[in-house]
Amino acid sequence: MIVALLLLIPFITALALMFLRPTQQAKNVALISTLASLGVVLFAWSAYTGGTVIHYNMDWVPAWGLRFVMGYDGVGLLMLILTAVVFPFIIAAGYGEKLQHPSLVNALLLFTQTFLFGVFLAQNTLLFYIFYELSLIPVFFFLLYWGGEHRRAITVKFFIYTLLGGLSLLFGIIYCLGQGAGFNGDFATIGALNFPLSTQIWLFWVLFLAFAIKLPIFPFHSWQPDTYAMAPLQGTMVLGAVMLKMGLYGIIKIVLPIVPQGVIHWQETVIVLALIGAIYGGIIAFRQSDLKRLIAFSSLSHVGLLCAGLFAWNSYGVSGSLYQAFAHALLVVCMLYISGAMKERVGSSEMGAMGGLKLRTPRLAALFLLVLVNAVALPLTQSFVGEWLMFAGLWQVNGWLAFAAVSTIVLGAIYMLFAYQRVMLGPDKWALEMTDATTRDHLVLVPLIAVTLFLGVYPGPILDLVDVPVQQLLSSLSLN
Amino acid sequence: MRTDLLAILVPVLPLVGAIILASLRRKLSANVAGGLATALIASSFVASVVLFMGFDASTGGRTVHMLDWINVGGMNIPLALRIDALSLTMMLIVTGIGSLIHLYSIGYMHEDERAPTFFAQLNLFSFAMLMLVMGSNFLITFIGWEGVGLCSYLLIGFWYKTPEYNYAARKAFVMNRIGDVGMVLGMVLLFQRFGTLEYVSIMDMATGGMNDPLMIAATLFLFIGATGKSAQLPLFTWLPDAMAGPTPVSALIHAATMVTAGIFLIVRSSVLFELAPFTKDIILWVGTATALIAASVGLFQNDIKKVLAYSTVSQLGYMFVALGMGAYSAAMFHVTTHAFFKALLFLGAGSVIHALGGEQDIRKMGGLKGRVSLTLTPPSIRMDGPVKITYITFFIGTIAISGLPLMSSFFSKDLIMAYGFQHSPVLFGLLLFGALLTTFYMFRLLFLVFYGTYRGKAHPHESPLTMTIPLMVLAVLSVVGGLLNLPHLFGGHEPMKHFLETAADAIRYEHLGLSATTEWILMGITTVLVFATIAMAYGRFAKRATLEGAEADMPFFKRLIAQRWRLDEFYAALFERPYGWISTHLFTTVERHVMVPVMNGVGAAALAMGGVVRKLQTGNTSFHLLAMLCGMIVFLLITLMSN
Amino acid sequence: MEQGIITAIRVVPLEHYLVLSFLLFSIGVAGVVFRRNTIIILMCLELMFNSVNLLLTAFSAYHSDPRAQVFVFFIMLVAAAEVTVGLAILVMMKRNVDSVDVNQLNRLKG
Amino acid sequence: MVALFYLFAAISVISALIVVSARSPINSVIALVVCFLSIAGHYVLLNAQFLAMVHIIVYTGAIMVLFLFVIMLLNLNKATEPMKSLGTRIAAVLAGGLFFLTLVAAIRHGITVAPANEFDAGVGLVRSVGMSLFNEFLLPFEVSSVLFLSAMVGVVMLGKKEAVLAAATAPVEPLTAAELERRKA
Amino acid sequence: MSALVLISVLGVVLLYLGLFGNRGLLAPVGIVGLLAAFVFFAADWQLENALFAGLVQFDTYARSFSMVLIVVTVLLFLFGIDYYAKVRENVAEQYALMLFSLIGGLLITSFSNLIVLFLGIEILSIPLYILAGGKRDSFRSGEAAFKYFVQGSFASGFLLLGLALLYGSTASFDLPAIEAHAASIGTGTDMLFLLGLFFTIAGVAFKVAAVPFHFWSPDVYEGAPTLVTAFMSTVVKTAAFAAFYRFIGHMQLPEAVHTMLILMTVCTLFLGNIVALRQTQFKRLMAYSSIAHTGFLLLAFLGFDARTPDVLFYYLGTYALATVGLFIVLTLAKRAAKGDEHIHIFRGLFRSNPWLAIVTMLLLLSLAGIPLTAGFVAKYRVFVLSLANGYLLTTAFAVVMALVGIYYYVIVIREAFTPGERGLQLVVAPLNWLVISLCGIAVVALGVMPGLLRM
Repeated sequence: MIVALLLLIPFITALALMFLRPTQQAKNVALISTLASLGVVLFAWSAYTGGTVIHYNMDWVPAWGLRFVMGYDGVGLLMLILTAVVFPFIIAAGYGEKLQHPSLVNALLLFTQTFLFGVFLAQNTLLFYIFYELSLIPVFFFLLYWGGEHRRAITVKFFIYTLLGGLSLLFGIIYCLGQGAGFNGDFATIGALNFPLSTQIWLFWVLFLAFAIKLPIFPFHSWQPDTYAMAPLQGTMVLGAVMLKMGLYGIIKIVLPIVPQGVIHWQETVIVLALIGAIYGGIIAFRQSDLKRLIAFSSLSHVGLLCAGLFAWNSYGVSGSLYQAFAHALLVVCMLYISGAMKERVGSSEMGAMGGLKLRTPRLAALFLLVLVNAVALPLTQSFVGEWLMFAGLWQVNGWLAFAAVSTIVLGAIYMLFAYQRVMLGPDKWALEMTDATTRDHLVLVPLIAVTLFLGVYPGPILDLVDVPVQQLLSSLSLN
Repeated sequence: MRTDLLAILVPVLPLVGAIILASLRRKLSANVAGGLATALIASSFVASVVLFMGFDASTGGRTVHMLDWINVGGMNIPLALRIDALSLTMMLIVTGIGSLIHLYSIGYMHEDERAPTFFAQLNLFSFAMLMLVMGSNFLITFIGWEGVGLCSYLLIGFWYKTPEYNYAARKAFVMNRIGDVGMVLGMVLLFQRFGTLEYVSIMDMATGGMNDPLMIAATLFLFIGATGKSAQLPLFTWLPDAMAGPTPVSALIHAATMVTAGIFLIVRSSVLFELAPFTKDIILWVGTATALIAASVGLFQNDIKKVLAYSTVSQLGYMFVALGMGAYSAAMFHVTTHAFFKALLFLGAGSVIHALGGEQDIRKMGGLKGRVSLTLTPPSIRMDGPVKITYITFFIGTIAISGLPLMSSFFSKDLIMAYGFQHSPVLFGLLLFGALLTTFYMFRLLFLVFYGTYRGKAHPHESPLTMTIPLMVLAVLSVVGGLLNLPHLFGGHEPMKHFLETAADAIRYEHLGLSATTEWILMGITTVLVFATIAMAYGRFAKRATLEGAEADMPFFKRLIAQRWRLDEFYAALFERPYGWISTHLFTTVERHVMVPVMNGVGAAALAMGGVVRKLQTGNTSFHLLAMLCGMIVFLLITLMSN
Repeated sequence: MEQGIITAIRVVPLEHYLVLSFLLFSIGVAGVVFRRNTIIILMCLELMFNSVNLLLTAFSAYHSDPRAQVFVFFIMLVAAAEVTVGLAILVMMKRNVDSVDVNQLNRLKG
Repeated sequence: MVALFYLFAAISVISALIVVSARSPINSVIALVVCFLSIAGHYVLLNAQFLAMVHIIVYTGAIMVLFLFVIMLLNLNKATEPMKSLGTRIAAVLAGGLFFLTLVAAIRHGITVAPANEFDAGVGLVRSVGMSLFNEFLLPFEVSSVLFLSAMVGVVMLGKKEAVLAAATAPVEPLTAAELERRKA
Repeated sequence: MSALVLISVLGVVLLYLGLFGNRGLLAPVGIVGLLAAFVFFAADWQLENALFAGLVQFDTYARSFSMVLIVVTVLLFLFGIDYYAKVRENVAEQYALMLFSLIGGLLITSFSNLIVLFLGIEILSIPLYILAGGKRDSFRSGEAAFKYFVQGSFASGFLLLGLALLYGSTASFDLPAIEAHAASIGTGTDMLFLLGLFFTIAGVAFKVAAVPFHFWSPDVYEGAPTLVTAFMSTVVKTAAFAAFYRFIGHMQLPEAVHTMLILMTVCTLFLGNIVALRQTQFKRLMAYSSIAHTGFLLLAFLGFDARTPDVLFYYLGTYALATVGLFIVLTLAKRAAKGDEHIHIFRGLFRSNPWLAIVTMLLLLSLAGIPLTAGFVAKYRVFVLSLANGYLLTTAFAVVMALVGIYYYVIVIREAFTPGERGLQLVVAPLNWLVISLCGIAVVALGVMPGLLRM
């Protein structure tokens, strides 16, 4: 029931929006739909007692390893919660955007949500892949139709680049399915695969490439800044907050179980790459003049850290990475929302056009500050918990890597504070008339910030959710 | 249970204040906000005092568990507070001096329209600082550690319209963050080693070989954290710039409390440092260097707050010297007395600035004390200067910091110098030299501000009572603060040391082994030289109406010192500008000309290939036939070959 | 009478016929490729077909199997039909561009 | 026998070469006829009398006449073909030669095929071929009617004078006033 | 068999109808006749019968492909109603020629004797030579016809050579005998047989437009009338592949031929996809895309196992559906753009005809192989097949090429979904709308429930 609801609520709403085109009410309808999904997810959470909950277990085309198995475990539930929590705010962010055809915009967003739910619910590799690819389609159109400058080229670039990974993943999955060995495509039977190390070494990259691009980690990131900067606000939110988490989820659910030895073999390489990305993004973000591009590079930096933490493959690293994934989703939405709010007022997301806005919009400045506190991972915010766990995890792998990882907290402080200064502080250069934070701004930002702070003080609920699955994951790793 | 509740209340009260004030900041008047903030922090103070009164030092302390914080996969880090001698000492300082400074701020900030925000941040700072000192494990301390950094950032940049202030704020935060890297790594390392971050557990478990590399690394990391927060070399340059904030902030954060966090941390984990003598040596020499360099810079500063800032850095250096010698209680003692007199000096400076309508350049001050006359019936000092309370209290502060006999610093700093002598006479010499420099620049400041003739334009006026009361209280404390740890020499029995012993084991082992005679001699030398220095300063500055010329006219070495050893410029050239350059060029060169083109290049290459291969399709039938034939021949040959 | 007929295949090795056919086929192929006059190209195509016919007949005789000759018969039919169509297209081409040069037809390319 | 084979082979090869190299289409046609005749000779040598007959009738009789007819009809009998560039020609000849060489090389070591049946002198005669054709290969025989039908349809379709063109070139009758009115309406 | 007769007669009937000027009846009669033929095929489903002394064999394989061929032809006839609405002459001939060509297709899907294969291919091709030149007033159409003819005959020559050599080596035209011979050779060498196989494959490869025998296809696709192009890229391709597989599917191929097939696959994949990147004319793009799909289908050929025919069947069937739909859309857009074929003509399609744009998107996504469309399933199954047979690197290469393929399809989708400066107003006849929608829905339905289309 839960699975069906999660897939059907957004899907049917999206179809209705697409065909009925209730232009005036589109945003409200979409918002209600996402809230309903959120309710369902929260219910699922409250009812969750551990283990893997399988709701559907049907054959689709069993001969090809495609079975309709839907369910979730702790990690999946975390991702579902993340998706469900973030989407109402993404929809709400749309109230400020004056995009044409709001019903289509919201329909596409809801389609995306459907497919994202699908990704996190799928318990079959091929099913996962199908949803994984499908989630791209609505985003593709969203970017194509409502994107900014150079959207045509950038969208296609993004699409192709992501699909490169997707196809590589597909190749890997097919290869695995071809092994026989009791693997019928379900996550539950992945354990039956037992590749020799020599195979795992190359198969790792085949599988990992998809997620490396999705996340993205250095050097597969170069689609990302342009896409983030060009995409309409909500599109960037979807990309940054949820879609890249598919990468983490995929690594945990597919790469690790299939090629555990490969993962260990390449562990340090990936961590190094991820950290290079984290530092690289952090440094570049400093001198970005466009707020959205800055967020893009900051996201690159954060994600590098996420990936590095994950690849520590110990309970702290993985839990921290997952926790941070949640934090990052909320953070990205907040950051982007603020950039959108500033753009709404200033007319551009160029920071050169801002400055001294705190004088005009003190409330917004205060909210920005609270978001910033989370962005630089001060303790008692959600990010800190995640980062701390990741640092602890990375140290167990290698002290130098941990050092590199920790050094990103400096970079983060540098670019975030500089950005805050350029946007909010200083003399009121442009003397623009503008309104302070509106009710909508508060309705979006305050709950998100509240969640961020609450989970910073009391991370228990989320950590408990991932603790057991992560332990299982790691025990399977050590078995190999 | 009551104790637990009280303990929790201590940090929570200011937090509540911060939240209330922040949310109602537009509705409250400056005075109401200030009153509320002061009341809350004062309540914390009261609670701390109650806790202190009810504290039985012999139990060693108790841990107040609030809730589980990070609890995953074998890592269990609770949100818990530790009440013991060390934290109580710090709590009293933080809440006590904090209360006074809050009170002072009511007067100081009453004209500022964003006063409620100011008080909210001040309260938030108090909360963070209390978390820092009360945390039962490293990570809780780190909450406060980062929290005070944030508040420091906010308060330095309080007047956000001035870009320089924002820059200073950022600089402070970033430099702190650089230290935090060390702090985090140290914590990670300790966690890795001990599987917990609880102070008590770690200190219990930390035994074993001296100079264990792991322990050296951990302590060095912690020390790096401390250098950031406590403004030691090489990370001290943010502190003078931090004077951009309102003066109460400078007093509270950048003199009395936050900057001592590093010392607190090291005392907290003194057991670990005892196991790593190598680290201690480093601390010692870093502290000495900082003390001297900062003191030297203080000689030539013309901004009243900058002088005090360098003095703070220098004094912090002394504390680190103490730590480096394992004289933890001496360090804490100096922390305490320093909190008194440095807060006093800053507040006094603030009072002067307030009196002069914001003027901070001592070259535009002078003669503020007016004429002082003593009347015998009734015995009183009468002055006709405009800021007499300020003057008197500032004067007290100055003699306190200079270590004139029986003043608080006389006991605390001399204790450190005595330890220094015990360590090596050279060190004593250096420390003494630093102390004399301190005396010199402090009296220079005093003389230039209050003596001579007035060189400014504004009309000075005395500050309101809310400002002067804290001055007076602090003045008294500065004078009598020495009693807290009165040495045996003067008939005391070092109560503070014995109190702190219960919290930090390492203090038990520190022992000043000098004979009484040696101590007397040292004290005598110091005192004589200090008076001589004062006389020199008097001679040079008391009567002067004008100062030496511009820096450019100074001889090289002097100019170098006056320009703060050009450290800021050095850092700018070595780090800041290259960082900006790297950032720009990573983007414009690496990202734009390598990463993106490489990615696009693959596509472009495919397209180009398409363009080339496309040429095969000439549209000429003969050619197509020929190509088909050739293709077939090639295939045929390959087929035949592979057969 | 029938018994008296001596067929070439008994005296001439099959390889000779193979080589001859290949030679004729190759000449036809070369002609198709390098001539520009469409009508000659058509003729060269016929040459290719005929070389195959010859080859088939040789095989037929070699294997003493009439079926290959049936095939040759069909090839002739097809060749006839093809030539007809080819010539019709040629006529159309001549009408369109007033030339039978294959190189005149090169608008479709790339 | 062998001499005859070589004779016919020489004739066919030489005439084939003339076909591809002659500048005038008429010469090509005549060479081709010669070539076909020599191939018919081979057929006779191979005891395929029926084929030889059909070959002469179909090729020499029908197809070549068709060629000649088209050449005359379209007046193509001028050696107007501009020579292709030397490179192309060399490439083509080389390709053809290479092709031949490859084939010959492939069978250089001889072929290992054994005759499938005992020698039967009646194989190439009308009776044997006819039996095979109308028994075993009835379907292809029938189906080739479709082939011819489509060829016919095609030739009619492609060769027919264009109606559209004819309409366009037909003299235009001046429109009557009434017609003009009707069109406007 | 009765279906073959029926279709032949149907062709003649249509010719007569044309003669008597009943243009309106042409397509309906043709469709009814084809449906009847379809029923004939369906009626003896699962019946294995060899006919005419084993010359043809209407087994499940042949029947399935025949039915697909007929269905696609029906769709094209439905499209033809609108397509030929404005054409005044030779309509009946063109319908009839398509039917004749179809007969060739049916023959080669069921051949069991090389003579039938050859005749079938010729019957398939000769009407197409004519059809390609169907627009007599168009220079391009004539050029297409000519090029197709010359290159087609050239390839026929090689095919014949191959068949002759095969006969020489095996003394038989029967497929089973040849397969037996191939099996008896094993790893030994029989040069005649090898050459025969090579040239036969080359001849068939010409029909499926595999590199290097592909040169005709872009030019002919572009020059021929759109309906004919659609016919070529669906019916002809399907039939040719069916024949191709029938020919070598059960044969134990010498290793050398395998090498050649791999080489051909790689070249075809590469050239088709890479050159398609640079195409801006939609029909030409489709031509190269067709070459690219040939590559994928060849990939399925590499490893033969029990699944191959089904995979081919599914792939070709869904490919035909998507292609038919797209060519109809192209015709409509081309009409609105006054003959322009540049992909720009799709711009603004979503604005003016949202449904059409969505269906176009689905069809293109299917060709690109995006999940939940039939094209994905098709490609997926091909990859599974080739990987299962151990062609790791070749498959990897194909995957990369699939990505390249996605690019050029996506470019077209992008055009359709970019707001156009001028509103492209397509006039969609209800029947066309129906066919396109049918294709679109079928493509998705088959993608979701792949089991619907199987042999």
